[in-house]
Parts: sequence; C-alpha cells; structure tokens
Amino acid sequence: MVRVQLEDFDAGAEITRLRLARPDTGAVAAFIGQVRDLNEGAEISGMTLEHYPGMTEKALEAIVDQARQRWNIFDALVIHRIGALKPLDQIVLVVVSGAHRGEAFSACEFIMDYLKTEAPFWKKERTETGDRWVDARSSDDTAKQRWTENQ
Amino acid sequence: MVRVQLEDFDAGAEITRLRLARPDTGAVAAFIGQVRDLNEGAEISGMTLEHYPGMTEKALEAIVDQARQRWNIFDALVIHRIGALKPLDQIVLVVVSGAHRGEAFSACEFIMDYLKTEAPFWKKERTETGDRWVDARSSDDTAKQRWTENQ
Amino acid sequence: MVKLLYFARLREALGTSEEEIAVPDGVTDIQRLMAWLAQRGGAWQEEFTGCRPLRAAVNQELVGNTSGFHDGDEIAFFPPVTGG
Amino acid sequence: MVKLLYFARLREALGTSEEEIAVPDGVTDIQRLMAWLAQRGGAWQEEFTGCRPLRAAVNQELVGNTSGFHDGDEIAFFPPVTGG
Repeated sequence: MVRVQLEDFDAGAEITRLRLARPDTGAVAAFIGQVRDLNEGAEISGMTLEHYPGMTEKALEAIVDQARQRWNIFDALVIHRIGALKPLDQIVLVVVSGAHRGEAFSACEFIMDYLKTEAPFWKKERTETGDRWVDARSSDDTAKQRWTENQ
Repeated sequence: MVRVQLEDFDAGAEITRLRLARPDTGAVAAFIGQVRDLNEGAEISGMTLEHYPGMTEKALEAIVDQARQRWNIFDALVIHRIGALKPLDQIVLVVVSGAHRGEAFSACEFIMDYLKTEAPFWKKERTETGDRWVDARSSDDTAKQRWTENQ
Repeated sequence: MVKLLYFARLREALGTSEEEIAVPDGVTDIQRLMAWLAQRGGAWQEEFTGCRPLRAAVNQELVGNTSGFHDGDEIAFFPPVTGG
Repeated sequence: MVKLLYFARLREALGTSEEEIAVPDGVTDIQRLMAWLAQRGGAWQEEFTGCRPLRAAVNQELVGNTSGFHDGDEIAFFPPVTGG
C-alpha cells in the first residue's frame, strides 16, 4: 500500500499492523527518513516537499510491485509526506513484512533506493541565506544500480 | 544499548526515541522478529527462549560495537526477549539511527545476522507432537559470511 | 494539443506550472519538444538546451528523450527527484 | 577447579546445568576437556565425542576447540545458537 499525505504518520502503529496481519510473519523490516537540521553545511530551518499528483502514487506502486515480484514478501507499505516540514519531522516510512529477515531487509532497502531516484518528489530547503532546491545526489544513483548488478 | 528481558517492548516508542535523539539524524532502520505459528511444517503453539545470563548481554554488546566501528551510525539498540512466547509475540528488536540510510540499513542487517549466529539464545518450540529444540540453520551462517567477504 | 507540466525548480524558473498547447508537425518526441520549447528564449532556452539535468514523463511514466508522444498526452518535465 | 555450564538441548541431555570440578593435569584445552567428559559414558559420551555440533565459551567468550583455560575459569558448552 502507498500513501502520499500532508499529515504525520504513526510508524509504530503501521509496523504493528503489518506485523500482526499474518500469523506466519517472522520478520518486519522498517525504514524512517526524517528532516535533518543541516544539509551540505547549511542549517535547515524547514523544507517544502513538492510532488506530481497522480504520477507519484503510480511510481510508488510500481516500485512496491517490483519488490513483490523480486522477493517473497507478505506486504509492503510506503507512506511519504508532502508540504511543509521542519527538522525532526518524519518524511517517509517503508515497512516490509515476510517470513524471513533477508527478503524483508532487501525489499525494504530496494524500495527506498528506487523511491530516491524514481518517485517524483522535490525538496526545497529553507536556510539562513534563503530557500534552495535540493540537488539530486549521485550516491542515490549508485545505490539504485546495485540492484541491477546483483541479479 | 542492549536489553535482554522477559517483558514485551514497544517498538514504535524505541524507534521514536532513537529518531529524535539527535537533530542530524536522517535515517532510522529497524527490524522486528516475531514468533511464527509454523516452522518446518509443524504448527507452533508456543516457544521458550533460553539464554546464557552475562554472556548473552556481552555478546550483543560486542556485535553492536562491531557495527559502530564498521559504519558511521549514531546509535544502535537491541532488545531480545527470553522466556515463554507464543505466536505473534515479538522476539527481537534492532534499531539503528544515522545520518544516511545506507549505513543504517547495513548496520541493522549486520547486527541481526551476527545475533543469529553468535548471541547465545536457544529456542525450544511447543508443537502438537511435543517439544523440540530448534536446529541452527545453515542459511544463517551464509548470511553472516557475506559481511566478511564484502570487506 | 498536449498538456505540459513543469515541477519544482523548473516550474519556478519558467514561471508556469502547466499549459495546453498545440505543437508543430514534426515535434513528435521529447527531444524535439525540448528543442522547440528552448526556442522560446530566456529561461526556456536555459532550461531546455540540455545543460541542466531534466527528466521527462509521458502520461505519468518516466521516459527517455527519444520517446514519442501523441495528441492528448500529458507530458511533464522536472529536475531529478529528491524525495525520501 | 573450573566451573562448567551446559545450556539448552545439551543441558537436558546431560540432566545438569552446572558443576564445579577439578580436572586432571593435562586437561588444559577445550578438546581435551571434551574427551575427558566423554569418558563419563552414556549421554556424556554421545554429546562430547564430536558427532553433534557443540560450541564452547571460556569466561563468556566464544572459543575454538584448541583454546586453553585456567583454574577458576567459567567454561560453557552449548548447541549452535538459535535466537533472533
């Protein structure tokens, strides 16, 4: 399941929901991304997250589908926030449940790596010297490429 | 931090605690293991987790220390339960916080792989045909070996 | 007619978020569409001549620069994504 | 004197969880200690002749079979671990 929303989310409640959904679930891997108070040397007082309504949801669904095809997992959840955020706010939650830990870990990290390079979100940071759009990081492309090399 | 306890834990609260501990935290990776209702074809009605008081805590601390030396992470938490557990009960929680997701993910999975092969815990399952000690899985040794090959 | 959408830094640079427009015959793929938009000059020229990294989507699917499109399509341009 | 601890399936098979015991001169490493314990016969022989996988710890550190130990040490034997 995929959700793009302005509101905050309860990571613990979502993890528990996926964990208890099936009695043969043995493993739940989760990731939370949050707004840091600094980026590339500048203090961040806040940021705005823009997205492409319609496409963003589709892109996230496609990423989750790929993860499901690639690994034997039970369920996967992605929640991504949009709008105005401040330091220590949660940005993204990914939760993956499965029978065993290896596949849950891989699927969770795969979803994050693909989200970072394929899901249309853009961050604009508020710094002391003004607003600035965050540049894409080449390390995110590298992280994604691992998954095509390790077939 | 490492805790070995009879009581259940609140995964969401622990994750939130590590997440908010430092304003430069950008990533939190977490893993929860729980009791499945079946294992190797048999229905499981419950299990008992035995440990080696003193050594178990030391072994977990050593694993966390290794992860800290190997990756640039901010904090790592391991909670492992002992005693009587039933299906859908939580067994283990690992939470790792850091600036970026790659190191948090790796450290979290490393801790689980080492815990599975080096921390003195033993599971005894209750099945319809009687109690049985769980055998160690060779796949857990394989999972651990990855970390020495990928230096 | 096609619908063009612009996002994030690109939207701000161009000063517009969307337009419905008829493109000339011959402008049938992303590459040619970018060249045609660049001819508007100013910010359009700066953004669409390929110096800054740009991504394109047709009907909400990421595509490469040689991808074609058809009348009625929704075509979006945006900088590399930075979510998560 | 050394303190010997047994855990899990091994503890049940031997019917004991710990003992304080003086070992003969010459029994100075894990391998020799296992051979000496196997001489007790019955379950001890079955468990300590190396057919079943067994791990050893000296003073709460995992060790290999050639590791030595000293008077006063705490030595534990147990099956491969299955936590997590």
